[in-house]
Amino acid sequence: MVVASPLAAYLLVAALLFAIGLAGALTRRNAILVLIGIELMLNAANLNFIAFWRYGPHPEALTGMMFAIFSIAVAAAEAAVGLGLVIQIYRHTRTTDLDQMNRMKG
Amino acid sequence: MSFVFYLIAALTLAGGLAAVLLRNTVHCALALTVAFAGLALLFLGLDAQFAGFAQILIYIGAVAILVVFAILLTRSSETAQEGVFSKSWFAGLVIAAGVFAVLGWAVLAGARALPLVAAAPTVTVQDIGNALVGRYVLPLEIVALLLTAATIGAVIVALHEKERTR
Amino acid sequence: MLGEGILKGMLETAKNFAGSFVSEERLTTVEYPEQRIPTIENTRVFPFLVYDGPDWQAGMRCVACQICEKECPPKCIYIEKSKDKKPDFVGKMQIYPARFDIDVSVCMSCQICVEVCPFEAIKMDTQFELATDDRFGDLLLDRHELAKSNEYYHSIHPAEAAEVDARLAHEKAVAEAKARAAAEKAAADAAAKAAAAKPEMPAVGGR
Amino acid sequence: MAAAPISITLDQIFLLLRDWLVGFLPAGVRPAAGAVLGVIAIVCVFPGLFALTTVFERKGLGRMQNRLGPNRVGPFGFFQPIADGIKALTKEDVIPFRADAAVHFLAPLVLVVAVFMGFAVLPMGRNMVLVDMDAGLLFFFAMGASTELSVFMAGWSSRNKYSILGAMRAVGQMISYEVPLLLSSVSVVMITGSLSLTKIVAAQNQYTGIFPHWYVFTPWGFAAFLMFAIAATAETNRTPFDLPEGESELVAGYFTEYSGFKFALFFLGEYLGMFSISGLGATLFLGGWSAPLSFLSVVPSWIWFFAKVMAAIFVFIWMRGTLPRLRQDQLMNFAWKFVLPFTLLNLVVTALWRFMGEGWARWVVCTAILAGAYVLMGRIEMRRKHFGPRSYRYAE
Amino acid sequence: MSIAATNANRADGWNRPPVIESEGEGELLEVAMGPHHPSTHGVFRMDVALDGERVIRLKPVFGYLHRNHEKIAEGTSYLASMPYTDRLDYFCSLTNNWAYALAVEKLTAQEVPERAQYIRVILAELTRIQNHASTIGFLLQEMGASGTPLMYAFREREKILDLFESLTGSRMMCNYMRFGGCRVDVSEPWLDATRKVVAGLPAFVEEFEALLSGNEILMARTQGVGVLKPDLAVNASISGPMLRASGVNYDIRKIDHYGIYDRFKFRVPLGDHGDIYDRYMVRVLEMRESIGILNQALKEVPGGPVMDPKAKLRGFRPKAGEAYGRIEAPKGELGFYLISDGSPNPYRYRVRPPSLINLTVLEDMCLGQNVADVVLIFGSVDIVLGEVDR
Repeated sequence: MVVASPLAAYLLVAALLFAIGLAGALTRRNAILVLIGIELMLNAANLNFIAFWRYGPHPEALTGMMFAIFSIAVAAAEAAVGLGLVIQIYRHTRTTDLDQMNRMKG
Repeated sequence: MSFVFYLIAALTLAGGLAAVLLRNTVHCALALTVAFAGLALLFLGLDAQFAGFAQILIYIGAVAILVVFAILLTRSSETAQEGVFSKSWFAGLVIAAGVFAVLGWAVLAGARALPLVAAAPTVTVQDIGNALVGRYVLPLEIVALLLTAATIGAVIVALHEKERTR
Repeated sequence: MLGEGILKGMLETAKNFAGSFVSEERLTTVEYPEQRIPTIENTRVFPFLVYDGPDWQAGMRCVACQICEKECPPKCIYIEKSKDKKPDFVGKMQIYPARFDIDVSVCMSCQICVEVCPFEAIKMDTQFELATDDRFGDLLLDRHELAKSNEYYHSIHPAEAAEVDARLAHEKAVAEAKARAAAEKAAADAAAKAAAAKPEMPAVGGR
Repeated sequence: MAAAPISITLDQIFLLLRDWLVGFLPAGVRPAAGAVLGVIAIVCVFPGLFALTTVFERKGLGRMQNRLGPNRVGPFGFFQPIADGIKALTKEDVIPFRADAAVHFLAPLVLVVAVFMGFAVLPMGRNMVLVDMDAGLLFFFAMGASTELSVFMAGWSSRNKYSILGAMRAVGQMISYEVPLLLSSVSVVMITGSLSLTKIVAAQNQYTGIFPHWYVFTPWGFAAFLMFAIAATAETNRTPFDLPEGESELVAGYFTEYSGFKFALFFLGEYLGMFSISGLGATLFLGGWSAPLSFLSVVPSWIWFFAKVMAAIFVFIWMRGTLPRLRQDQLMNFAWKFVLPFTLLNLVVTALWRFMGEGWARWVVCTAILAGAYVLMGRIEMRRKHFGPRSYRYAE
Repeated sequence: MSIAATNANRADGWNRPPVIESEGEGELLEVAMGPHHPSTHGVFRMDVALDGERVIRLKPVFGYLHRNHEKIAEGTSYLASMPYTDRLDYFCSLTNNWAYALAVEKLTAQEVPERAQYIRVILAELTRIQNHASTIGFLLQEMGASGTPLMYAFREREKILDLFESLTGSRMMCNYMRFGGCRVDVSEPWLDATRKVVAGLPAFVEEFEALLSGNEILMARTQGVGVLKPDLAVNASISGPMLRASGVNYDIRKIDHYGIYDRFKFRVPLGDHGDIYDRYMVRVLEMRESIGILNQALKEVPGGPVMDPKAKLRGFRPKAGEAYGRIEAPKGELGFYLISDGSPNPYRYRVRPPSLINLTVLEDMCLGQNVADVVLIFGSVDIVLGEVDR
């Protein structure tokens, strides 16, 4: 597939990655793999931010770059909390299988 | 678009695909790091050095490690005997495909309006620093607060219950 | 202060590091095959059989009394007595070992055979480089391999060997005097035999 | 060039050599070829240094323990690494039956590649840096962070309890100490105002009289250097922080199941990590390639760089010869409850230094704060953990 | 936290180790440390169940080195058992010799000449010093000090072993003492050489202490780790430096006055905490006391024979009866119990090995500790597998 604009190519890659992440998050049973899917989606978004910054009209304003950097920081926090939750759930239910996590009570 | 770009993009997407498709959870995590590394290379290709290195430092150095730790702690590295995909996998796949179709359509439809080439912006680390403590100082502080809260939260969530009640 | 003890320790190793270049006292190791520390005279490794004179078979002191075989803690000595007799160093007719084997792979170098031997016939060697790839053949020493001359004994344990020689000379003199006296009484053979063959306790400590 | 004094020629000899070699090629590929030559040089020099270091380490340790060390192969045993290399190459490559063969194979490669990447931004002499990156320091830490993954891969793929335990320990330790490592470097960045390692060296390459402006000679710099050294030791898994491979408990930690060439690669990776982190420490605090006294600048700059690296390596060996190792929980506690707060405090002190302006006052204030904090925190640490010197009673 | 509670509940003393609960995921990691593990001092196995890095269960498994020592001794003459005793605790063959000789001398009511008594004391204290030094060296080796303290200990031990070799003919398997004295007499040059070595020992202990005692890492690793309570130590009949580190004043040299120990002035160092650091320090201080004893003994070695002239080397038949000879070996109370039925070999021969008995509290000391501490606690017990398994 030949795309004229390099930006469009980056955007397509990001879209594909986002879709892969989404598919992973929606179809996997293991809670950790769902988190992996979410991470992929976040990264796809980051790629978009950077690509738009690079090919945007005002790269010196650094907006896209800043978004990406903040999003990386937020993603780190998200991963830490998410995985902490998974571990805690595992302690209670002895499983990380989301299909079996169907009770509100621990 | 250069050959290198396609190579890196293929690597990234392959890593991402492997991360959601492989049966062995640890392999998934390792494939995820490949995807992260590919993304970092893409960032470098976009002249975003700082973001690229931060990507490696945080995603490969921290998030991937967190993921593998979580996998080991929850003993999910042993490949599950029954299916690894959820019962509603088909619906999930359809939704994902739909989302990709919409996004792809949007990109391709708007491709004509996109700029063809742009001069590489000359951004030094100093500029980023100045922006961070200048224009973006409020978000920076908020992120700092968020990170602190997340650290404390993660520690409390993952603590043993007995120790918490003590 | 945190780190004080660590610094003190580091200083100590530094002292040793520098010292090992300066003082021979510190560097206790040697480069073994080329460089050897002198063997200590009292060192004991494995036993050997002493013989006097040039012929190992004729001069062998052992009379196959089998005390060492009996006392050996790991039972690594095997002796077969001879049917015939040969004269010992005093000139008296004695049986001798037709077979005398020591399995040095079993021997634990305890020196008890040496202590209990009334004839000063078995002594401890200082030869320790016995490595071999034939565990059963090469480490089972027969009487020929075990036999070492009195000169060799003198060369490895000079002080001890001199003491032993003096004692043997004394014994010989006593025996000869006794033999002479006995011969005069014309009951030489029986009396002399009884005197020489009586196993006397070796003085403990006096090797 | 011919007019340049001999000292400058010597100083730049490798660059001149590179330019001369590249000169044979068409102009279009010259920059790429130059970079390739630089990579080749790094890939040759540091493993060579590694070979030399192994024999120096063994001999040095031997001397500290009143032994001779290796002395069989070649004169004074200096060909020992060659013998070791041949042995490692010819040994059977054992892969455990249950091991994950692909990951098992990839782990040492990932480690060595990641470690090699770090050298790209280290200025090893005047103008001698492979890639002069604006975010060089960040790049270095990014590469350092990726080694953790290879450690995990090695431990996990071996399917051995000792391996996995060692890998978990190693990864936990490396993550914990990465934070103080980064933060202690940040104080240098605060003063220099740049993440570029060449600029950091240039900032230190000035002299007052004959004495250099190295950061280690300032209170904040000394404190940061101390914390950096501690964190670097932990980061490279050296004594007293070598418990991921503490053989008394874990046999060999995460590379228990490795043999032959792959084991050699791990070994290489570990030593290369030592070189790179020592090089970084020298660059950040010890003036990189600059001479220790102004009149010594005639000596080529790369000699100073390598001399500093080797001095750091000697300290590593020295510590290995002296110190016992810590326990896992103590190590973590030390990182989070002593090193990290102290580096944070040091950041504040660095800022203070920056804004107090020239004069003796800032020396006194900064030194007092740091020394006081060190003594106090050390006292608290020992009190809290209930350890300290004891006295003993006797019965007649 | 739960250990202390369980320990307190066991009013009956020491029946079985306390049971501690796993707090984690419930799945324990079971690791077999040994028999071929770098830090088990030989062939010894500990089956450890770990919760994370915490020890939940520990089962010591020994017997890999069983050599039938006691049964062999019952089948051979009294003299032929003497070289076998060398091989019990191969670090301290001379004290083993002494304990066995003491038992036989009690059985046969033999006198030991003055000079032999002094020689025995000198050799025993030299043995104690080299044993304690090497033990500390091995302990530090397990702590990861890459062998430096061990090498210093061995450097000094080498000098002592040279003395042993020039006197007894062997460095480790000395086989030197006999019933009623010693095998060979010491010479004046040997005594002078010994005086020289002893004069160098204080500097060595100083060096050792400078290297180790104040080291923060060592203190952090050892203080409060592997605590052995005095009552448990007494109930489990622990002896030697390990018992004294728990604060119990029990030294057979002071209690039995065997040999001629009542003639020397020395003190018994006691620890207050019973942890690894106390065991380490008690050994260091004991080395200092031993140097004091050596100095006194070397000053006043009397002349005379070294062997009771009435003593028979072989073929003697002790009267029917029993005897128990015990000494303060470097590792603890080493005793030999002999029953004679009037034949040339003992009817019953029993060794009370300090290593084995000190090892019985291993699980109590290790439970709830970190796995890395297990090897340290094990090392601080100071065992030799030759003596544990016999």
